[in-house]
Amino acid sequence: MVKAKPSLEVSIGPLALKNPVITASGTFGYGEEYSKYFDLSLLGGITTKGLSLKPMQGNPPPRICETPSGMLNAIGLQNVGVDNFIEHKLPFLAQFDTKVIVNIFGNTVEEYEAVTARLDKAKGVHAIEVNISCPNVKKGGMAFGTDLDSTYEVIKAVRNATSLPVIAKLSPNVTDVVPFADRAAHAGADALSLINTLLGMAIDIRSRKPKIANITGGLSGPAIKPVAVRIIWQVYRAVGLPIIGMGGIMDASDAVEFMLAGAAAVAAGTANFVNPLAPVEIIAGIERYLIENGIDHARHIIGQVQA
Amino acid sequence: MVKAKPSLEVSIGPLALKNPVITASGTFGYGEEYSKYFDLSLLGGITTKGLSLKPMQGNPPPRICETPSGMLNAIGLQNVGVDNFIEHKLPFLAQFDTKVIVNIFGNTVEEYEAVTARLDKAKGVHAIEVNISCPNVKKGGMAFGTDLDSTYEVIKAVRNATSLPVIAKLSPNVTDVVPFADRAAHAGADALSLINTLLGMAIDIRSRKPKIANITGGLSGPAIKPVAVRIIWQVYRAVGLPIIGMGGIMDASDAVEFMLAGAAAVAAGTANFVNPLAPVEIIAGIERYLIENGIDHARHIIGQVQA
Amino acid sequence: MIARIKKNEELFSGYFLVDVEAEGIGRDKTGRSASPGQFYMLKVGLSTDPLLRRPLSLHRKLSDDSVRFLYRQAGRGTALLSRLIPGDEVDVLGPLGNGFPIPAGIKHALIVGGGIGIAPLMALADYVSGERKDITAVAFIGGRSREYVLGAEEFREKGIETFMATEDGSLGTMGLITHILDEYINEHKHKGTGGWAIYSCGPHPMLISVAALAKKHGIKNYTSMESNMACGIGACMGCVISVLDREHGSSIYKKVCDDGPVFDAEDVVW
Amino acid sequence: MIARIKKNEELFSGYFLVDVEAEGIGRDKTGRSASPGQFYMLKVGLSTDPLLRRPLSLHRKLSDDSVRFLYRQAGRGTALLSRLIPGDEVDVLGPLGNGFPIPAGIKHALIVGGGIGIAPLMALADYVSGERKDITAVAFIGGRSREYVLGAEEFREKGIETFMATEDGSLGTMGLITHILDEYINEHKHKGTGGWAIYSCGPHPMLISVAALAKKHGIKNYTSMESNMACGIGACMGCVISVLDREHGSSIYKKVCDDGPVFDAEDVVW
Ligand SMILES: Cc1cc2nc3c(=O)[nH]c(=O)nc-3n(C[C@H](O)[C@H](O)[C@H](O)COP(=O)(O)OP(=O)(O)OC[C@H]3O[C@@H](n4cnc5c(N)ncnc54)[C@H](O)[C@@H]3O)c2cc1C
Ligand SMILES: Cc1cc2nc3c(=O)[nH]c(=O)nc-3n(C[C@H](O)[C@H](O)[C@H](O)COP(=O)(O)OP(=O)(O)OC[C@H]3O[C@@H](n4cnc5c(N)ncnc54)[C@H](O)[C@@H]3O)c2cc1C
Ligand SMILES: Cc1cc2nc3c(=O)[nH]c(=O)nc-3n(C[C@H](O)[C@H](O)[C@H](O)COP(=O)(O)O)c2cc1C
Ligand SMILES: Cc1cc2nc3c(=O)[nH]c(=O)nc-3n(C[C@H](O)[C@H](O)[C@H](O)COP(=O)(O)O)c2cc1C
Ligand code: FES
Ligand code: FES
Repeated sequence: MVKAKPSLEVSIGPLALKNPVITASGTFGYGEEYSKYFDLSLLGGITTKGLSLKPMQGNPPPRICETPSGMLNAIGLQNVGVDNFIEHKLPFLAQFDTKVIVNIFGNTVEEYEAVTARLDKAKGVHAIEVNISCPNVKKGGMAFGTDLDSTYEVIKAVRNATSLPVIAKLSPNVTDVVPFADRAAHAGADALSLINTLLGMAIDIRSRKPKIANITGGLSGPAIKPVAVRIIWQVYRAVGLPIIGMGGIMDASDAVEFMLAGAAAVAAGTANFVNPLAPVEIIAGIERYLIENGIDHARHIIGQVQA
Repeated sequence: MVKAKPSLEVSIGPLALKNPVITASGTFGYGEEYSKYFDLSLLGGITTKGLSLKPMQGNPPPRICETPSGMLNAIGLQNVGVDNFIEHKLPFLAQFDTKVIVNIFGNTVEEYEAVTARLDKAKGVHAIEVNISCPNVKKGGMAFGTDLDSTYEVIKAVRNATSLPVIAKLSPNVTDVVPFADRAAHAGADALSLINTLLGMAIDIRSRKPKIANITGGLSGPAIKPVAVRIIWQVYRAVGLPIIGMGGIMDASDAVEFMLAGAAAVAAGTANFVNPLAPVEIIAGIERYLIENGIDHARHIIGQVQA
Repeated sequence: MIARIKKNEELFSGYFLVDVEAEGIGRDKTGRSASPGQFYMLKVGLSTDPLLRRPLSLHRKLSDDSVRFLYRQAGRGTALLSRLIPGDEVDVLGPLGNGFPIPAGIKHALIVGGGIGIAPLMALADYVSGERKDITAVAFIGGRSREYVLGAEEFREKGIETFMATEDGSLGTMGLITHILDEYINEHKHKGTGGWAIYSCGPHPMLISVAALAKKHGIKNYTSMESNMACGIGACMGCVISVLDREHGSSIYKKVCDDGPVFDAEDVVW
Repeated sequence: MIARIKKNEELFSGYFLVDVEAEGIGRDKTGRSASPGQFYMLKVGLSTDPLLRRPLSLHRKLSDDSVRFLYRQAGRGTALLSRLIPGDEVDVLGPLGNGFPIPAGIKHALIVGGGIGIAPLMALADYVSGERKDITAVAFIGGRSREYVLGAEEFREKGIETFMATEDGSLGTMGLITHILDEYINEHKHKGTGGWAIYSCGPHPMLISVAALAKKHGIKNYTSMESNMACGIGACMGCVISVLDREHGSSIYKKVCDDGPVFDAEDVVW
């Protein structure tokens, strides 16, 4: 029996994607490196490395280490700064037929606002993802994402500074993500990204030093998948916003699992490091799953876990 | 150069252990099964499966599933009840030259108190570990462990009901474990157990059902090790209580890593399932590490990470 | 214990026979011989993923120091196992579990297997045809198509009358093996079913049908159950299934790994 | 790309040579031949643990479709690799990184390797002795003891004058190879060190000494650096080391994977 090709289109609030597969911030640079491996136009979207108002050096090395089925990173948000990005990186990304989601962060609410204002005027930006959940920077980052009022303030400020879709990237390092999701919604977020990394640490028993210079780092990869699926499921049931799911997605089965839990789109993060073709293989695999199960539209599986 | 055998003795507050290796609650039954594999007297201590006032049936199956480098469980604290334990299980454990730590939980503060009172009078119990962090039961469990005042109340009630050492087993599913550790200390806990499982979920994409009947479950095993090490390190620096470290310890290197982070003793949990001899191999491996590094006492490595 | 792969061969696409050797692997901790229906827990690879051991039934005890498993490549664990070559190591725990009971008075064993379910039933057939010649066995083996009908030849070589059924009719009768079983019982029950027992292992729906048939005909049915396992030795409470507690008339949870894997089908809450 | 193991042999305890084959593995995405100092990222096994690829330097390019690595069994990843047999698959990404620069005017290459550091230097020796006969190479190979002095014979077969040193004196001079290097330079520098370059790879302390020597003698030193890597292609920013930014006179972070792995030793903030 020949079945019609299913539609892979999904939308993240006002942001329509040709398919549900995005790349996760910080794991795909500004797209250039991976463009050698496949045509970026195949992607539903690309999320850039987190941008700040001024360029940042990031944390001293060692910055990463492997853990069981996962990795710790404390890059410390090394980035070229928003102006350099707009001038030198964005034109490259704008060539492709895909949605460019720019991930931002700041040390103060004002910085978030300022970065947003510049991006709002730039051509080729399709959405802004607001990182209030980075565990690897002293100020800003997770400090905002683990406080309800700061979460509201930051998202509100970004919301007021742009008419682009605003995606709040929340921290999993809280007792309950739902109230944070709620506040982000009230502050005007159009969508949520779940999850950022879990705060972790590893020690080299020979040198007796932490394996990464920053001492603690963000845990990503398959190890955290069950936590991500749980959080997405909790938030999906409680809050009305569309969710971009991420956290350990390595292949299409994982991606489908996240969508069943409630993700409207999914992001490949650590998977890119292991397999540069991961995002395109995931797209093909989702399509195969839909065909095999006689489902004609990717959005029909969102949140469809029978729980 | 022949080196003297190092001393493996450590103490968890008032509880002196011949070596730092304990078995984690719920992963070692009441000791009988594993006694076929090695002499339980080799262990620093044994922690029993969580006990409640009345016997409990636990959750419906499926109760467990594997995840990348980890597993989810939602046993739901199936147990024989405290009276049956004292009558039928404790005498078996009392035969061995090891410390018996009885893990308890209740649906109300009064239940915690009542279970404690019975154990206080029983012979052969060396300490009580208070589980306020089980993610798999509706009432009690994590509900206590994610609320500061309930944490205080439960630990205080147990403290008042016994003169045995009291160990508070805290939940990692909170924004910051330190204030919980602090409250437990103020309520009179002698020590802390860190960490219980992370709340997770997995979905079977074929059946579109959660892989465990309880929907969510507790994530254990190597996957969570970086989170455990981080929490132990945070709590060790902030709070004065000795820590029993656990969460993904599979071998002696892991155990040493936990001790360097601040654990005064370590527990093997999921490791027992993979290798019934894990605890004894860990004891031998810690000794080897101490010898190789010219350290004459296990307690000298506690918290010695150079961070 | 660390065992060595002696032979690891693909029977047909995705189905393998593996022989492993280690001193005393054919006996349990107390020295008792591994018995039909018992199983082993295998850990393949040095990595933490896959993390848990995988249960495989004793297919044939080759000697006190060598056992054979029949396995289907189901997922990552069995895929890794299938890549091992003679000389490679695998960490094996067992024999574990209760095994098939043969209560006093059993004279006629009806062995019913579907697909990979034949794995433990072969051990039973070995035992009955070897050490219990007082019992006559009849086998009923079903599968999707002819390749999935495993072990029929071996059963016949042992002198066991063997019926086969495939869903596509490519071997034996077309249809379900439970249908053949029902016919067989109907045909023979006039001689009396006292001393009969049905031993079943296979896909869940098949086990349910066999249990229903057994009940209908008033014949004991011992069935080998499956469940996700972590420890395999009774410590984690992870592998329970719902079973009738005859004493109290209510259902309780019993552990597949050490209360089972074989249960009286009448007690199983299906 | 999926490559096939052609040969995987232990040289001596814990040190292996592996040949892998795949169409075009000896060229990069743009068709440029893999060059000395470049590396590949290997993923061994289907499991999520170990998760990340492991970097290994091009040891020898055997053809456009086949390359050789020399590796030391350091941990779990390389242990898994060491178990692969001819015919097995391994997922390979590369060639990656910049490779050793040979600026115009270089006539005399001093190749300094310690232990497993010889891995990429062999590719350099192959290249120089094959395609750049205008350059004379001299090699300085050090190791803890004789077994750890790798590749010396191959270097000599290429007609490269090769000095050796071991810490225990079991082969060559007793002591550190940097000492021999220093002596060599002292002895020969009167002829002028213009057109000289030192290429180094090995343990960190050795690289520091070589860099110091190079500086003292005013000779360029290109050094191959190591760092934990995730992506290997410049996207994650995980592999940075501190390097002098000549323009601003301050230190900045550069990526070992694509700004390196070879750096001008003078720029490295050791
Ligand atoms: C007592 C017992 C005896 C068994 N005997 C045999 C046998 O002789 N031959 C054979 O081919 N199979 C047998 N099985 C089933 C076999 O254990 C599973 O097929 C195997 O565990 C699948 O592992 P995997 O990694 O290949 O698959 P995956 O799908 O990757 O496994 C993922 C997880 O699910 C669990 N799992 C998946 N399927 C099953 C299952 N059917 N039963 C229990 N756990 C499962 C695995 O243990 C693992 O935790 C037996 C199962 C039990 C409980
Ligand atoms: C550019 C480059 C080229 C290299 N070329 C070679 C070579 O030709 N031959 C060879 O034997 N080794 C080489 N190495 C080192 C080799 O990559 C490590 O020995 C290997 O990654 C260790 O992995 P493991 O799983 O065996 O050890 P584990 O200790 O289990 O590794 C754990 C983690 O640490 C990382 N790691 C450990 N040691 C190193 C290291 N020295 N460098 C980078 N990451 C490390 C691993 O990638 C992994 O993430 C090279 C390293 C780099 C950066
Ligand atoms: C090396 C690395 C860098 C990251 N940088 C960022 C970042 O700049 N901004 C951000 O919001 N998230 C960042 N993340 C988090 C990822 O976008 C993602 O949320 C997380 O890694 C979980 O997904 P994964 O397990 O698929 O990697 C980074 C993750 C990694 C591994
Ligand atoms: C199957 C299972 C049952 C558990 N039951 C209990 C319990 O009854 N009480 C408790 O405090 N912790 C229980 N735990 C948590 C463990 O004691 C331990 O804190 C956790 O598993 C982390 O350690 P690990 O990764 O080494 O297993 C259980 C864990 C598992 C895997
Ligand atoms: S598998 Fe642990 S009790 Fe059965
Ligand atoms: S390893 Fe990712 S940037 Fe170098």
